[in-house]
Amino acid sequence: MGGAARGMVTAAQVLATAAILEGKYAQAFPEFGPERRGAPVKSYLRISDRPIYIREPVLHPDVIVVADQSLFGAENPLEGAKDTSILVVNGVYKAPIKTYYVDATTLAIKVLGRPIVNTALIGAVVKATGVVSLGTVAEALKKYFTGRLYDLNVKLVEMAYQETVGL
Amino acid sequence: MSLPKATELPIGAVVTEPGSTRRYSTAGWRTLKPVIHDDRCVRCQLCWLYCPEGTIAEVRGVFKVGGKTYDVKYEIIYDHCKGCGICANECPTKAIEMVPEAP
Amino acid sequence: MMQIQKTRKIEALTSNYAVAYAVKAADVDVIAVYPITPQTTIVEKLSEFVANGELNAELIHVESEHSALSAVVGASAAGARVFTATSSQGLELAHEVLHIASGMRLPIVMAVPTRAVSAPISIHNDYGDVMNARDVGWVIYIAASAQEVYDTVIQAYRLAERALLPVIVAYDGFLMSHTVEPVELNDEEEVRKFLPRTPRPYTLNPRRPVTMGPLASPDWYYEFKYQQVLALQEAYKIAKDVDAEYSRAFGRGYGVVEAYRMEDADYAIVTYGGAAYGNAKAAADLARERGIAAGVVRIRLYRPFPTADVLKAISGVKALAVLDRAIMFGGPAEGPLYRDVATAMYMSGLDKPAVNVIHGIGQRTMYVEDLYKIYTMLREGPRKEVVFMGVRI
Amino acid sequence: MKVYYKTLRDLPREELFAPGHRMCAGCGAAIAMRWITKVVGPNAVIANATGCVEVTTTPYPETAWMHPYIHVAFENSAAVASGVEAAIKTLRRKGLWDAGDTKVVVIAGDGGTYDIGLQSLSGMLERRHGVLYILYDNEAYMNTGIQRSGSTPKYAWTTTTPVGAAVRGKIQWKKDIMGIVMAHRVPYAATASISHILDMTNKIKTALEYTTEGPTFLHIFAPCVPGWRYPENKTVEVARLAVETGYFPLYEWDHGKLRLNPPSNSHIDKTKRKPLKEFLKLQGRFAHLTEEEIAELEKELDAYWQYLAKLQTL
Repeated sequence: MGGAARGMVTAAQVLATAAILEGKYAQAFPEFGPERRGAPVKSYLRISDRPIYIREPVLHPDVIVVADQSLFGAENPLEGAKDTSILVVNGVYKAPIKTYYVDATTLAIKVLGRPIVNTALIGAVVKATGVVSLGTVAEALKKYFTGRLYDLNVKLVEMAYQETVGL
Repeated sequence: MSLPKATELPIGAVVTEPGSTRRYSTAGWRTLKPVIHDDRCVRCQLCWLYCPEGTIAEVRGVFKVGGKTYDVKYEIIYDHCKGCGICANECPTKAIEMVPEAP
Repeated sequence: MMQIQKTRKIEALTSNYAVAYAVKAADVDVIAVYPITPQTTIVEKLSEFVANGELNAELIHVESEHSALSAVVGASAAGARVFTATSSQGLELAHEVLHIASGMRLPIVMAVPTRAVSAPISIHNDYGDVMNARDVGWVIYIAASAQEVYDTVIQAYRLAERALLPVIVAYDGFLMSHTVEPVELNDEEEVRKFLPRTPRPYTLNPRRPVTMGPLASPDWYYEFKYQQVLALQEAYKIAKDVDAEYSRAFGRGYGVVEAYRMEDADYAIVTYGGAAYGNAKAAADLARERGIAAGVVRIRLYRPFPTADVLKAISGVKALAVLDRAIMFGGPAEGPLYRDVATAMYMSGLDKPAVNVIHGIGQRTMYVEDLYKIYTMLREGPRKEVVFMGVRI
Repeated sequence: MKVYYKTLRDLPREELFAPGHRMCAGCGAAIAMRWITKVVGPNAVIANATGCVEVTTTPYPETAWMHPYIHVAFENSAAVASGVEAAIKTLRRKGLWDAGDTKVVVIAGDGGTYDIGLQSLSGMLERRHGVLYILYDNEAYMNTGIQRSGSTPKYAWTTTTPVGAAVRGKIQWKKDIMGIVMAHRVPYAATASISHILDMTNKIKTALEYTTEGPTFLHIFAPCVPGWRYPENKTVEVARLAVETGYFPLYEWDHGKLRLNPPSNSHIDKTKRKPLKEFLKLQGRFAHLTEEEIAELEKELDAYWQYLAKLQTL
């Protein structure tokens, strides 16, 4: 979950693409509205070894990614969380479930010069779950970025991966 | 009259014969019909030019009329003349006369 | 086995992008589109293909959907292979030209990621748009996955050009149009072999001039409408052939009706589209875990209506529910598919309890649990009146 | 314009528009169709909007057209032509078009152009399709039985602008369609009248040739016998008076330059124009006009001529 401009839709799509590149089945879809840049947006991702036909929102996620701390006030990103769910969060937040932290905003500003945190969070999810490899994420990013921007985003994913800490 | 069946018609209502309205005579639309008095015709072409039906034919040949020789003559194709009278109205020498259709 | 895997080209695509890839593979000549959510990303992708020189086509950025369909009517009449796409209000605006395209028997292919119709305005998904176009003489497919969308667009060209009918390929707006899924892409050369350029009987060509779109008097009009009736009937057979041929060429086929766990099912949900089908399958799984012999029937070819296949699919059940994602106001039942199924049953003398359930209107979430309840309802004895599920009443 | 036809003798002889069509006796539009088809020549596709010409020329199973011809609907002939043009362009590029340099021509009435078809016309002009769009203007919806359109002149009687005690005919001015078209920066746009055939045919040919640069537009004045209420033999006379009184100026917009054509080129000087009344008095649709109303129309016409004079200096 994150602000629309923070690219959470793309983040889920990149992860889905990476999973598909690894021969898995995946499904990434945003919850849509006519909202403009910055409004909160939910994005869902399913990855499986078997074909996915269910098209329900993910009600009980295994992994919850929160791109923006402020969402804990306005929304409840942990709604539907199971005891076994993992939280991946930008910054520091104390949650009752296993949580991985990364300062995605600082990293994004450092690498991209702008606080676009989505690719950093991809790195964090890879660290937290190992659901896909960093190599296929780099491959998947080719479908979404080109040239210098691609290089920077690969770098950002790797840095975030290194800096993500689980507690 | 027996018309073709659905399966016998070209699909999509396509009309396959170009210019086929030619088969339909509009002669019956007339109440007056134009008659060209060739001796008064100066070959200005205006009747041919303005006919909405294209029913004034240019006939090529050698035509001697009242001491003059022309290479063209104008004739009305009555099958399609609707009798509007534009030709007579536009004729500068009043060479076209609108006369009642024979009853 | 390894070899097959090597040659497979699997991409992560939304259904909208899957459409664009299929259109590119089909070597389409003229595309006319106008932006509307959720269709827009199709034309964005196609614009990219044209800009990169990957697709040798004229892309007409028209000023309305009415003109989009009009332009492809003109282009198709001139003999080009054409494509357009729209949703919701756009399909409504183009509605007049839908009748003309089918009346003129033009093999147009149009993608429709479906969307609810105003008012109030909604950009979200239901089938209120395409259901208004269900009886205008177009072939209508409703696909249920991005893969199927891709395959169906290619099949649609073959069907359109063989039956000389326009074809809509519909699928869930957003729930599919913007959902990334794996899609296996065909070799484009193979697609072009599958879609050879066959001369059409009549096109706008000065060497063989014809008049298209004439005035037909009461002596003639009816015959052309009856021709369309026959053409749609014929399209039922052609659609099956095309699917079989496609399956032989590319290894994927769907049939005109898809059945899930129907072999021994007592209760069935009959529906269409990705979300309804996917979630109904999950609900059937759940119902079977809980002791109900549940199955799902999905209508893939919606027009012409695959009556025989639907009746066959439901022949063994004790009761069925028709799950509709559109409201057609004021009829004896509000669900359009229900009316079709009920008519088909009545005409063939098949008398089974059948209930119309309406859900997912304006993308109201259809939870698997909701759809599971349909099975328990069927087991308890279906109601006669239409069930509006998921609405606050 | 370029002069392709110096005298009437140079005009194309072959008839490419068959008789037997069901247009009214004395129809002005029929004269226009004859000359459009002749000048355009056989290698062209015609896209026709719904209207008088369409219904009277294509009574299934017959057609008056010798060209490949398509009618789709009322408001979309420009969009249809856009598609035809794009199709020919792509098919030629792919080696799939066997008819050579085929032109695309739209024929639409004033309803299909000024009103319901304005949007698709604007779209076609803006996208710069190589299409010649020909408007035949009979100043009302004649096909449906004489209802007012955006082209109907002020005070004219139609069935929807009847002459009553409170309201006397149409209360609005005629729309300036040429101004709208010129604002799209088309390479060429011109007015023409069925009374001035050499001017009209040279403009059709010029506009057709300029389609290699983009869209071109012709506004052809085509009187209507039943709609304007005059005797059917007076069609050309009425059209000629429209030009000679300055009611319908002949001019062309050629790559951003406005040029008045003879005889209209002398008409900025009001005294060179015949009194407007001579045009009005032939027609039943203006029979109710008072002297004051005619004076008002004349005043407005003067203002229009001053506008044209200014445009000419640009």
